[in-house]
Amino acid sequence: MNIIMKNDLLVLLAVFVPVIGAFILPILGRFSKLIRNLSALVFVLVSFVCSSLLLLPILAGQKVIFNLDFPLGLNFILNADPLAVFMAMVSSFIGAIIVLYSFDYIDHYENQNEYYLMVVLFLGSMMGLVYSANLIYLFLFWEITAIACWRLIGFYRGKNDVIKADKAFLVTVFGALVMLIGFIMIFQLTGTFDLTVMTGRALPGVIVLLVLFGILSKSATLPFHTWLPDAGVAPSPVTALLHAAVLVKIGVYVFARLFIVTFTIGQFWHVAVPVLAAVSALVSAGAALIETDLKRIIAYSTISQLAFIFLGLAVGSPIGMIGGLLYILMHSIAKGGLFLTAGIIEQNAKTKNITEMGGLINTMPLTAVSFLFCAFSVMGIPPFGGFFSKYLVISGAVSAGQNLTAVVFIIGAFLTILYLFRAFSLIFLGESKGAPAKEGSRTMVFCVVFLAFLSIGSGFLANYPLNFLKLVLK
Amino acid sequence: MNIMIFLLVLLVLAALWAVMTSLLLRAAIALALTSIILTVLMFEMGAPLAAVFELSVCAGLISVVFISVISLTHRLPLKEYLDRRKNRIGRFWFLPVLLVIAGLAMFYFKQSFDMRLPAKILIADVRVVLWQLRRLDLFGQIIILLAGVFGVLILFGGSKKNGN
Amino acid sequence: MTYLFIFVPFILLVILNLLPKRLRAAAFYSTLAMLAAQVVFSPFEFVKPAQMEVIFGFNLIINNLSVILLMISGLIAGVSLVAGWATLKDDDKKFNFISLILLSVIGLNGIAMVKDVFSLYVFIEATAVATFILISLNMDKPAFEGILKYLILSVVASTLMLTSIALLIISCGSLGFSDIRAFIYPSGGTIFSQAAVALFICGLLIKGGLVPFHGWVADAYTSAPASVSILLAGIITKASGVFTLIKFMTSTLCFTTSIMDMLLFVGALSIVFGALAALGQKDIKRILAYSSISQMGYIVIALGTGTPLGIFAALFHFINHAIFKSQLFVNAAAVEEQTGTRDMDKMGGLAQVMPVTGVTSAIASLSTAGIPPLAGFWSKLLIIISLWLSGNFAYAVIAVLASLLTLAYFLYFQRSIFFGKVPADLANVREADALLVSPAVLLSALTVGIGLAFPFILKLFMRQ
Amino acid sequence: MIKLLLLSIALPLIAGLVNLIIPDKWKGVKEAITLISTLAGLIAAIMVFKRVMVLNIPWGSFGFDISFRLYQFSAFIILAIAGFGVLISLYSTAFMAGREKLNQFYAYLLITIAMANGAVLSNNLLLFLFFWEGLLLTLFGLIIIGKKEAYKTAIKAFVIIGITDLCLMFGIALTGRLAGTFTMSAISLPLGGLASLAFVFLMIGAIAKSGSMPFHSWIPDAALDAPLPFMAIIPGALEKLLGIYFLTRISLDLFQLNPGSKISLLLMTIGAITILLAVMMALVQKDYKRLLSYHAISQVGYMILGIGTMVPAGIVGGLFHMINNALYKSCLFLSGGSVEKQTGTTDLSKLGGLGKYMPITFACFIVAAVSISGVPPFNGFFSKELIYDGALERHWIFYLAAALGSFLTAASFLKLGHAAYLGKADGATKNVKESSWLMLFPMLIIAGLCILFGVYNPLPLNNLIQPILGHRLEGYNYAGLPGNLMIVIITLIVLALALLNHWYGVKRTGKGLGAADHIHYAPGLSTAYDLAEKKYFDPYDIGLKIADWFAKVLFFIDRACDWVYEKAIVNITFVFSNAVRWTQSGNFSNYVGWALVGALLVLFFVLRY
Amino acid sequence: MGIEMSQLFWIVLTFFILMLIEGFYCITMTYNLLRVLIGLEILIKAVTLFIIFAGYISGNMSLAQAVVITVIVIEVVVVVIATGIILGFFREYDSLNVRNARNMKG
Repeated sequence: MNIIMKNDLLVLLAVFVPVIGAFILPILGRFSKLIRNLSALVFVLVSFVCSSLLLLPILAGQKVIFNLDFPLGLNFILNADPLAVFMAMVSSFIGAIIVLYSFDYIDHYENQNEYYLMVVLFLGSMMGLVYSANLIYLFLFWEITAIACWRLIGFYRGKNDVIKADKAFLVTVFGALVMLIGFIMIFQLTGTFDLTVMTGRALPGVIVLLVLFGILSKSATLPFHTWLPDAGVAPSPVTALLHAAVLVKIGVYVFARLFIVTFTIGQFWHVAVPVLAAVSALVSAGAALIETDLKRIIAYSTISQLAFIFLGLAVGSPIGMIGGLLYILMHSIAKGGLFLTAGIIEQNAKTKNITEMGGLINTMPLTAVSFLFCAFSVMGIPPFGGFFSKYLVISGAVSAGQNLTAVVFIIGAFLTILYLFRAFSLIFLGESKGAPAKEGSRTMVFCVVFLAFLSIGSGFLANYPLNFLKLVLK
Repeated sequence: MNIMIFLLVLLVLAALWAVMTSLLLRAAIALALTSIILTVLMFEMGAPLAAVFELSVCAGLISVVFISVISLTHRLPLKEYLDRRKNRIGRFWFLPVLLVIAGLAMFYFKQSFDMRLPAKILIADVRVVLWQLRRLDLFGQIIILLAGVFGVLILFGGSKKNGN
Repeated sequence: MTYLFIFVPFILLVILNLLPKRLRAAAFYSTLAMLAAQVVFSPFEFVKPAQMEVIFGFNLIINNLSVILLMISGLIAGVSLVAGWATLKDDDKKFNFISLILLSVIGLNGIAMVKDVFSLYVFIEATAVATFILISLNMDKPAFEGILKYLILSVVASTLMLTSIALLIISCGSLGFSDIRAFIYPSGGTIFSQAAVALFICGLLIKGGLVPFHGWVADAYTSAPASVSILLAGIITKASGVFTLIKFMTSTLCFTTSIMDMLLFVGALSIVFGALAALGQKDIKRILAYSSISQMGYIVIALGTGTPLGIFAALFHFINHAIFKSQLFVNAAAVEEQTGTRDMDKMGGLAQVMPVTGVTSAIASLSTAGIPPLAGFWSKLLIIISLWLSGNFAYAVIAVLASLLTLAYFLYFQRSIFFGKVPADLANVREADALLVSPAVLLSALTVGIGLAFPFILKLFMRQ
Repeated sequence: MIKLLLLSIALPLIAGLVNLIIPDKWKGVKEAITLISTLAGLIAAIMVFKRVMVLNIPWGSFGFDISFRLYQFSAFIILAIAGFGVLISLYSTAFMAGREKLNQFYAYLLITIAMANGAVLSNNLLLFLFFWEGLLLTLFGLIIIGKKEAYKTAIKAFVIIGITDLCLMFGIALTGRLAGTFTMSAISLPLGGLASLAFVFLMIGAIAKSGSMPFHSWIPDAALDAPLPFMAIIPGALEKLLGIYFLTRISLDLFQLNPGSKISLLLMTIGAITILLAVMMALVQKDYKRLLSYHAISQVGYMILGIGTMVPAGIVGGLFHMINNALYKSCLFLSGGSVEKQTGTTDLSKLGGLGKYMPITFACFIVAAVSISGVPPFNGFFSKELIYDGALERHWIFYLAAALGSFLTAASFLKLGHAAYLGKADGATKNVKESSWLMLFPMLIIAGLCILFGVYNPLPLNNLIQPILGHRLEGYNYAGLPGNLMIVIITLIVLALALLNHWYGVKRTGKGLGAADHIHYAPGLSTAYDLAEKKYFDPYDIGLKIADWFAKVLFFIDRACDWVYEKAIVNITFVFSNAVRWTQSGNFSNYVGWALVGALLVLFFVLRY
Repeated sequence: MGIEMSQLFWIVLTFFILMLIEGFYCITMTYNLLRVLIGLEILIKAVTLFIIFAGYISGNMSLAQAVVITVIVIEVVVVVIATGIILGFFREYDSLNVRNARNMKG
């Protein structure tokens, strides 16, 4: 009993330390930058540590549920199951790295208080979303993340920035509202919003469709994807945060939470969603091959990688699901690294247009190598982590008998290799076109190199997440 | 019964005149006439108190207010008044027609209801009703009158301030 | 006891008018204290679940409705009083403003407490008359135009209401809510009583400015002085229109299918119309005015479901709307005060120079658009749930998607006033003074607080 | 013993990483580490030779399990890899002297060896894929550390191999699903339907690794850009070994391929086409290394043809040719390397008359050249005979292609030898010295092996090849002289014709370099050659063009989606908004009118019930 | 009794509606603000008539009278304020034309 109580406390801490702490940051910021930055880092790390501590009871097979009863099925439930803990660890970890990175990156800009407030609030609400086992609170945290992203994308306050921020906000909220209708239909069906009592219930197709609107728009899949490249106007750590680490993973997480762990959906969706994902993968990869703005390229590649995750999760075979979940981890690391390198490049080369760069490998070798490593991981080259997830996803599709979809995704992987190498060669190789750019600051480069080595280490240690993820399917 | 209908016709005609006439002064007078006829109707229906009110307040006070306002606002020059009057007729000739049509329609679609009338109220006296049951209304009247006082202070007092 | 709520302001008014001119500064504080007292003491009037006459499943009853209105009207009137004290210039104006606020508060409290259709009408008129004069406080062209439209339409409204009163006299012989309910519920009453109910509701809809009875709303709000439009938009039209609708319907139980369908339709129409119209505005107050038309639509559509949940949602949204809309008007007043213009195209990035106003307005906007975890989200959620559960799926979808429109125009609002970059000519704008900032802070704190504490509030109101 | 097995993977890996870390200054240390580790690997390979052992370690689930299996075939390949590793590292110590990025070179070399060993040893398809695809990285690294512009070639190689590896990935997934297991030794699928699809995808991976057409086009470019020892070991030896190893595995073990199946037809066709086209290109090259690289492609054709025949003779020939080719091709590359090291160029028009300055190199070159041209009694002769035998058994057309190929091969090598070593020396080749023993030694060893495997072919055939095939070869023995005399005679005739053709060409142009001009500039062929030289037929460039076009279409779709959000929805909304605002005309009589109409409608609506 | 009751009701209803028509017609058609006010007056008169008649027909005259008296008071106040507004309007524009009251639109 005692241990259970302590675990409840851990969940609460993991969620509410960042959420509440976020609002303390601006006050701290009035006194000293350093304290503010460090405490921001600490808040994020707290939720990471708490989530990791939750591993023990999970591996011991205990249930960790914090419950507060309310009428109308609005029970406030935080449920730390393997899926939630996995997701929480991934996102809080990447979040911590990004906060660390922004110490130097964001240093030259205004509204830093707002920046840290929003980033930490974002991560906190992400924690809440991950742990909450009630549709309404899930939606609530979902929208808080949308608010944070809105402010963050519009961070530079330029007219275009703000318009793009509004676009992102509107598209995601549109999806969320349609999803809300789906939730209310679930409420009508079950009389509650509490997910813990709905396990194993079959879901009508229309509800799945409505909820998919929200999921697809949040995780930027065709046809709701175009806000994501436009969000590239945001400061780079933010885009990294948005795209790679957490924001777009929210959608896939909710997909896993609802349609894999909780409900059972019709066979049709196990075919339709992968097909949609295949189209999305191809389209975005093609766009990435045409674009010349570095951030947009990486954003498009994010979209196409997300399609892989969707393939794995939706295809309906255990291997695929595990692959999709593993893909979330690997892609977070690698794509986060890519975005952070993009941030360094953008800040030092003073441009985002890759056709104006070149030969940067001579001046920023560490960044170049890290970029290459992360790119390899995204391409899925062994021994990088991306290899395992990509293989598992493809083999999941194959073992579900959807060979054609798998082939389309293989083509998508071709394009991945092409556009990543195009970007790499245009930025780092050849002779320099623009002004010689110097290496980024020590902290930033450290973060990048760390992520790069993580993406190769995650390959050699891939058995640990694999064996942990087996718990999710139980 | 018949006298009542006759009065109603007169009422409508007076109101019509108030609407149709091209001279504001006549319109005000017609309005006063209308309320006088209404007073008579009320009296016919056995509402002497309300009738007195109507007579004193509407036929009296309101007409005074009207006429004073009309005198405060300047007259139009003759020719402008004439062509204004022409196109007034152009706009207003349809009203009597409309009235006739409406009246005929009402007469044609005439239907009867079963008047499930409620039981008669025991307290027949207005004063009792007014002072015991409808005290809150009286309070409301006071509030409205106060508001009106403030309105007069502000609206008409404003004239002294920035009137020229 | 409850009658104190209308007598105390009256006595205060008389005293204030008897005071010599030099003591008039006291007027402000005494009135503020009175309103605060009203906010504080009215909750004691809550009827305990034990001896309350329960309508439907919820612990909602006429008396508690009136308590809610008392609190809200005290709050909003206080806010507008403070704002007016900050914005209005010369002393007479300030004093008249205070007295008129007292009058309208009396009217509102009357509305809260009446048990009778005709008294309801009288107090609505009292509030309206006070409002006419409030709008005309600064005697300029737009003011006269605004009042003129308001006045004409409210006379039309009173024509409708009085006709229905006459019909009620004919059909059920008495004007008390309880007698009317006894007459029309559950039998449905005669054709006269139905017509009477319909006409009365139409009158209330005109007062509340719902489509297609909304013509006057935008002009009246826009032409009023800043502090007055807080009062007008925040509480007066809502109380004398929509709240009275809720009160009338809940206390006479005239929830026939036809009425409910009508309300649903009118509500949906106002939601969409208001949102679309707000989308194209350039004037701060006008965009807010149209947005409040659309919000009224939400309340009415929720009322139209006729289910306890729906009525609770309508009432809850009424409270939230009063709070965040008047707060937005406070922000608008602050912006107008500091920049001297209401044209949104001339502004931008004011959040840098007016941080508190910026943050609070963002909170209120998001709350209006129904973004969690703010109060507006919960009320909209309840509205949509009630619509869905009562089987009006199409209306539910309209309500949901219209809140996307709401979000769209509030994002435009934020973008063009607070979010972007500061134009050169507004570079030296400073934050408004404390009298304008503190109400905004208070109200947005309320918004956030209600939003976070909502599940507990719900627990309070649900019958266990 | 198991330790030794893992040693052959771990040791080069660790040595490579160490090399990567230690700075360039300590050149000696690097070379020492490299040599020691490769030697150790060789010793380990010899010690585990002819053993059969299996090692299983459960790792991640879902098929990701570490399982190694050593048996005749893998032992043989490992031995070969280790041998080449020693020789090439020995050679590199001299050749790479004074170049930069040495640490990367040695590191990548060693890691390549490690990965190759892992791939050969692994008994789990996923583990195999892990190592196999991991080779991409070192390939990329080894090429990119070459010339300044080498990165283009590096990316080209990476893209081609990477794409084919993705196909391999899909094939493995499919195989795993069909077979229900990923343990190679446990899989034996009948062809047909999905199985054939799986086979094709696996085959793509295999032949692409071995550099057959149409996945070849990076090799000639790499020949110019990459450091030469890389050419000698990777495309020359290792990738052939690996590719053919895997091809053999899938066609003999994993799938039940039988002669006459469409698949084997496909394989043979690919082989034949590769032989002809590549050798045609080789014939007209004017650069030492580039010419060799085209031969490296065309020889693969023989192996694929041989294995594709699916008859014992062909398979044995293919495998035999694999090892032979590895030998003489690396020897040829090494000779080219020593020429480059001494003269500083590999452009044939600048070379000439090197024979008398660099006799040993010349001798090694001759041995390798004659064996690649299939002159008896060198090793190439015997393997080719076996392949001819198999091909003829299937269909004469393939035999024809093979024979024509060997004719052109012989012709091109005559041209190469003549242009480089004979004739009179001038310009760059004036009195150059013979290169150092460190470089000659490996060449001599390999040349010796060429002769040995030729004159005493039972040694490789009975010890290395036939144990692999095991039961398939009951009653056959291909050791000793070839059985089919007719084929031998035809081969000799073909060689004579090649000699004749060379003589005619030299007569015609007067110098050895022009020996093939009459074919090069033959009507019709010349235009084809020009286009080919301009890379119009390069599958890579064609593929890139297609990808670009495809991407444009996709980008258009994306923009269309964006247009819906940016323009369409916004404009539609504002149309409605303006319409609504137009009704707000400011004229209160309208407002009164609406209110009235609304009230009447409500009244009627309510009273209707 | 009931029959001519309902006849009487119908007749009065007819005249009530006729007066409403006059009032609304006047409000919407005229160009002069004072005439608008007259229209409003006519509306209220019609309503007053109707209420009194309601009291008469339902025998509940006391209530009706009380109501009517209050209505008349309200009417007066409203009219006075309206005239004040109209005067202010006249002061601003130096005319009573309703076309001046159409500036706020959209």
